[in-house]
Amino acid sequence: MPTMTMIQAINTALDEEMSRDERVLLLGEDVGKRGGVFLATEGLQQKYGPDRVMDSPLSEAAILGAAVGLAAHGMRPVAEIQFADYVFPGIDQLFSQAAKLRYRSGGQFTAPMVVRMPTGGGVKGGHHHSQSPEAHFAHTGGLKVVVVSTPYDTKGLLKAAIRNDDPVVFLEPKRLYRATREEVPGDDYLIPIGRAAIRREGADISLISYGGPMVETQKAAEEMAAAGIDPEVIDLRTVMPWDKETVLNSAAKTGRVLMISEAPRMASVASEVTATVSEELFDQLLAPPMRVTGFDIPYPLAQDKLYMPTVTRILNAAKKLLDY
Amino acid sequence: MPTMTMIQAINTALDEEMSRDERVLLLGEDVGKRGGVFLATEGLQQKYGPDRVMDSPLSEAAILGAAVGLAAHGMRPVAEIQFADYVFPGIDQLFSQAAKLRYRSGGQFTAPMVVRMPTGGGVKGGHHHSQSPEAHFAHTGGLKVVVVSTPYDTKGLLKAAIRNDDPVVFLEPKRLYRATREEVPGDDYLIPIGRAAIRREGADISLISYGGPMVETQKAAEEMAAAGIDPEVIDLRTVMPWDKETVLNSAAKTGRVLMISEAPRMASVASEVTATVSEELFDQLLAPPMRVTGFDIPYPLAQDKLYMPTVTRILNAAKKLLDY
Amino acid sequence: MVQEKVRFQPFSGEPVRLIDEQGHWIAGFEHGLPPDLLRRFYRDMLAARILDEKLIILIRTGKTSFVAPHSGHEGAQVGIAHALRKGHDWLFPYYRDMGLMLAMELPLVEIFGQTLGNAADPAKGRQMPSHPGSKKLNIFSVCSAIASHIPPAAGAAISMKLRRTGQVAVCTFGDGATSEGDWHAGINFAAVQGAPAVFVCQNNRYAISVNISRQTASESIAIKAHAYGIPGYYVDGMDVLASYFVMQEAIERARAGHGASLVELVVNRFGPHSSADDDSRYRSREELAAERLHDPLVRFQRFLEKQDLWDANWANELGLEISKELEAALQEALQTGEPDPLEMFDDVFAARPWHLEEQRRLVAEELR
Amino acid sequence: MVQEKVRFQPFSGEPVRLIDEQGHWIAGFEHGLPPDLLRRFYRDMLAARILDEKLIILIRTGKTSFVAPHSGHEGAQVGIAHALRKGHDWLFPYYRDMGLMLAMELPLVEIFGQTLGNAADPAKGRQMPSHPGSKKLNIFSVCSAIASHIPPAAGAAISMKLRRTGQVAVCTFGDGATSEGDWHAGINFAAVQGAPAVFVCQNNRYAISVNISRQTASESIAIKAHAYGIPGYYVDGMDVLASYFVMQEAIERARAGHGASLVELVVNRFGPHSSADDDSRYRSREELAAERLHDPLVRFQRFLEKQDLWDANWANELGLEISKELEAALQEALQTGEPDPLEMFDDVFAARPWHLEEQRRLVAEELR
Ligand SMILES: Cc1ncc(C[n+]2csc(CCOP(=O)(O)OP(=O)(O)O)c2C)c(N)n1
Ligand SMILES: Cc1ncc(C[n+]2csc(CCOP(=O)(O)OP(=O)(O)O)c2C)c(N)n1
Ligand SMILES: [Mg+2]
Ligand SMILES: [Mg+2]
Repeated sequence: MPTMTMIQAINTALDEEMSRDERVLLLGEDVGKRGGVFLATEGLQQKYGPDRVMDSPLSEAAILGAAVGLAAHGMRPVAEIQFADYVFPGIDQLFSQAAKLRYRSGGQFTAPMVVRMPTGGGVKGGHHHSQSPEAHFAHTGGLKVVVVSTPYDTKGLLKAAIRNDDPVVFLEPKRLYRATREEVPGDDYLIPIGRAAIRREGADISLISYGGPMVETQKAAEEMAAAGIDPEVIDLRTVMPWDKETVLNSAAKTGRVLMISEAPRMASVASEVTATVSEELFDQLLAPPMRVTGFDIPYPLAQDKLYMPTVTRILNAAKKLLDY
Repeated sequence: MPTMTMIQAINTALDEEMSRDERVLLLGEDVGKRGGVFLATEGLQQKYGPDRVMDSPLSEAAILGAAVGLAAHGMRPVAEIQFADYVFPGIDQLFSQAAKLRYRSGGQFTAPMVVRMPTGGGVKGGHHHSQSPEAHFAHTGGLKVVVVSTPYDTKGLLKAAIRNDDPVVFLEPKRLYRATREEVPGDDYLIPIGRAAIRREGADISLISYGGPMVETQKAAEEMAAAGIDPEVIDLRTVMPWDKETVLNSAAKTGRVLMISEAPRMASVASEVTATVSEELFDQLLAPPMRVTGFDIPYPLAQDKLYMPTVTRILNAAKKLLDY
Repeated sequence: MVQEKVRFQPFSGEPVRLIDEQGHWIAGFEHGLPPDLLRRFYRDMLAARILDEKLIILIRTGKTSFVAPHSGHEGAQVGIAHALRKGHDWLFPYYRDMGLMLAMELPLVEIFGQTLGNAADPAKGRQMPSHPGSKKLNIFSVCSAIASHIPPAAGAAISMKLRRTGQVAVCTFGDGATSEGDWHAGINFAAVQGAPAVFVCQNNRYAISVNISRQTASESIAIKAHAYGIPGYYVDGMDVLASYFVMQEAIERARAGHGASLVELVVNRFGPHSSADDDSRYRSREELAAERLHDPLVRFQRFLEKQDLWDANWANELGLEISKELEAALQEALQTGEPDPLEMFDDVFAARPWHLEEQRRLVAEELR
Repeated sequence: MVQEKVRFQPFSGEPVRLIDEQGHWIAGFEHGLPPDLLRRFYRDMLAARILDEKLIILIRTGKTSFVAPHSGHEGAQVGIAHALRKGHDWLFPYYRDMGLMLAMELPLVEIFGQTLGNAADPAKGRQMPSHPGSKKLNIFSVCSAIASHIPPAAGAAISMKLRRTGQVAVCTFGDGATSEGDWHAGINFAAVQGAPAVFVCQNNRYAISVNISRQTASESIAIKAHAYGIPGYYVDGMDVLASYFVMQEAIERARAGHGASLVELVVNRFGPHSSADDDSRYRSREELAAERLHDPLVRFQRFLEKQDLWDANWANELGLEISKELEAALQEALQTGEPDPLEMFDDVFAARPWHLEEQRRLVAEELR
């Protein structure tokens, strides 16, 4: 079986879907000859031509809005926003158009589109190449939100997103693009949107995360395991709708929940998960669900690493929970 | 002492601040002769002229971005977004420019500006005249977020916002604009940003809310009181930074927290508050902090009232908490 | 119909006008339109006017909550409707287009259902009145957010081009809309892709209270087309035939593969911005009275009269017939019930995820 | 300096050029510039070129993480810097303006401090390299989000007008930026307010890999000014004196109360988009080699030679002197330490609220 990086998994998924369904089309800044600034679309314009791999003008509103129109008219557009931080000049197209089209037309029109965005920190990108905006999408009814963390999942989830009949925001932690390789089957498999993955079964504490910080979370889990603690590790993979069942099952088992995310803390997906765990499982908890998150500040270049949940910070929080 | 509606309190606060400080300037769509679509700025262009009460072109990016430039250059702009729902075409100016200007310049440049927006449902406005977007702002480091609920507070908080050295998003529940009158002193008073108000002291349960649903929350509290329950009612007033101290003190006292908001539930301010209460006060709680919120759907015209937390829904949730 | 020749020059200093105020045909070509079609134009304009009045009555009687009157825009809207291929081309309208909807033959029951927000509304009462849409007729559901439909129109036009469907995307909006960033971004994308789109400004010189002089310093809206390398047509939108012929040329030009264009139809808003507006605050009654003297219906009536296609009896009867038809549709729409409250959780996604099931259950319990 | 007369016509078919490729002065007026100033222009262009090379070395040696080379833009950038009143007018630059910063006399230690992101950076290492700013010099801190600084520039210009400060807001950006909605919205607002702003496009015909032919179908960037009712000047930005004189006229026009304008300086990007880019993927080496033959420094050198203001020795010495100066500043900047990690919680607000105190404490504990 071939091994792949996440960026290769993306490229492969796009390639397979484009050859499977000629309605699938890519658009975005520099997706053509350049193959995208991270090379996610490398070689695809050569293969499918400039009409199906379309360099857009430098406007996120144009990209996202055109994707809505393309989708409503019957295409299956996959839009690339060069960095998730740059979705904001065009976010109204997601919020006012994509998210509400099916609803406002009573189901007459739909916008089956995927919006791929490199997300998160760790690549010395400063304020505008490091943010994790998933909460904005999760808070907006009508959008589905995926955040991937492994090459295998990435291929299966991206293909599922493209075939999904709803608009899907697909967040790719850019620091993971080339971080690891893993075996990725060459065949046509899908991973369902809305289903978490249990990365490690354990009994003492539930470490719940998604995207970039899965790395630190799994490292922390290993260190804990080495120290005789038995953590369960859950990767949400989809943050909207997130997999409450898997999370609550785990929380009921361990009684201790630590939610880890690199997005800012206030009104975040992490807040949602811990608030829900408390609300629904209060009696079965041995300690309060806690959060390790990014900070409520613009992302500082100089503290590119310190901004994100470090292994130490995760371990410290886990210790608090275990000692509770 | 004069009695005023909320809209009059806004008009008075703007008038007083404009006459106190000639750097204060208003801009937005229809704020001039029309006096704003809700008449918040009525009479002010006549009084201060079209340069200080400026009709902008129909572009929220132009309004918000120009406010950043005006503020950085030394003015004290108060921008009006005609409905909070329409902030999204210009939200990047708040997120990329206003929220990050002080930070990215190392404190060299600042954006002391206020962005007023009518918010929330209840006026038969459908998708785009009903939304409550405070979570988006609260999630963005560098913005302060106020949501008012009484005429008295509105005057004091708006004046404080205008004098604040940071960008303040000032949300005005439009269904409260003319809902009630109350005594509003003619003098120059300020209400500090970041401080909640205890609307009713009580011992059995903490009902925490802000903005529009303060109405239903207080009605529910009255019904509960009539039934022999003693609720404490807290109005957050500022949701970023929210007054954790007041909330935790109340929660510690009553052991039961019900958070009420009309914004969508997922990754909301309500999630933040209950997540924090659980996290910090777990041992002292008699029941899990619960939420009554808006739904994660586009705001439907036909269910204009049912979308928002009804008194029944609040009472049902409170009962669950009290019976826990 | 493929264009034999180009009749109109873009960027004209004076607006294109084919009928003068007195009703004379002043164009350099024969209109060649059959009497039936001319009378149909008049009928649609008259129906639009009557619809407007009817909607205002529905407001007064508390049966609906909002209307954005289109009186003064009838010539423009009827011209647009007849220039495109109904049900084939796509229309991306805005909220002041109820006259256009009528001329597009959107079923009257749907028009009233949407206005009443009840079960006769294909959109299940979810949107404000004046926000219609129809998949069957390729009318993209109106979105309140000004100019937000421009990039989707560009996207649909790109799809039409890529798939060679022979369709055109026609997108309407007001003068205020031209200041939004999305307006710029959308037209630019359509233009650079050579996509078959026609962007149509109904320039009534007001955005609620804001006069065009505060909206933009450009000489016209049409001239903004220079920014996109596409033709910009400056047209008297109070002249239904000027609107019709220029729109037709722009649409067929797009269909023939020559790309996008911008059409400015200069019109007048005879009423307030909407039922929620008090325009006396910002627009003098004198100005308005003077403007109302130039009525698109009257001008076209004079034109028809000169060709013996109009007389008062015919017009009166036509008016009565239209009123009856509208009334019948209104009554039919009124019969249908309120939408089921629990429908509010449908159509958010293709299927309801767990959290919407939960939220739906909560409301269901509350309603029991 | 108040303009005596208007020298340049907007919307010219050919770009304004004052010096031809061979270095001849081909304008219809005398330049009247003193030799010192001419040599200063050359010095600044040369320094900009050397700075670029130095920044690339800092990338290669791992001392910095990013640079957006400005080689090919020197004529434009030096022209802009000398046309405005430094420290009085406000500049809203973008990330490819390090040459402009140098010509604006931003202290070299700050330039390198910002590049290194260390304690010599007035912005405390918070932003990517090539994102300078200076309150003292009225240089608005660069923001990565393309075109997001256009509306703030409009706002500042409106403030200047309202308060009659006699200042002008000069705002620079690339050709790609013109497609963003904020670009449109900001210029439109400045124009309708008659605000003293000059919007300057450094059109290098690429936005990363996207050629201008995929960016817009308009004939030029300058022509887009029609959309705002302001003059649009189309200029050869490889000609430092054309850049300088046109900018000066636009700036003084704004200062004199005649409102905003758009200036397009057509330049060339001699390098990749940035240190993260591999431009061979999308730009043929032949195209680039051909472009590089038209070097703004060489053209200006020829001009100076003809006036006996340039010889190889002088230029060599000048180069050495600049290199030394830059090296000294770099060393000074390198001396300063890393920014204190806990500073990351400062300057979010005027004062730290409780949640940032908590988050700061968490990091402080972790670092102990
Ligand atoms: C993005 C956005 N901002 C503000 C509004 C509020 N609003 C509704 S209509 C309107 C004026 C529109 O004027 P114009 O485009 O000229 O169209 P007209 O109503 O004159 O036909 C405004 C400001 C809105 N609907 N959307
Ligand atoms: C809003 C936004 N979208 C995308 C980007 C990513 N990006 C950075 S530079 C660039 C190209 C800019 O091209 P241009 O405006 O022509 O300036 P140049 O780099 O050629 O000087 C892009 C797409 C960004 N910085 N901001
Ligand atoms: Mg208008
Ligand atoms: Mg460029």
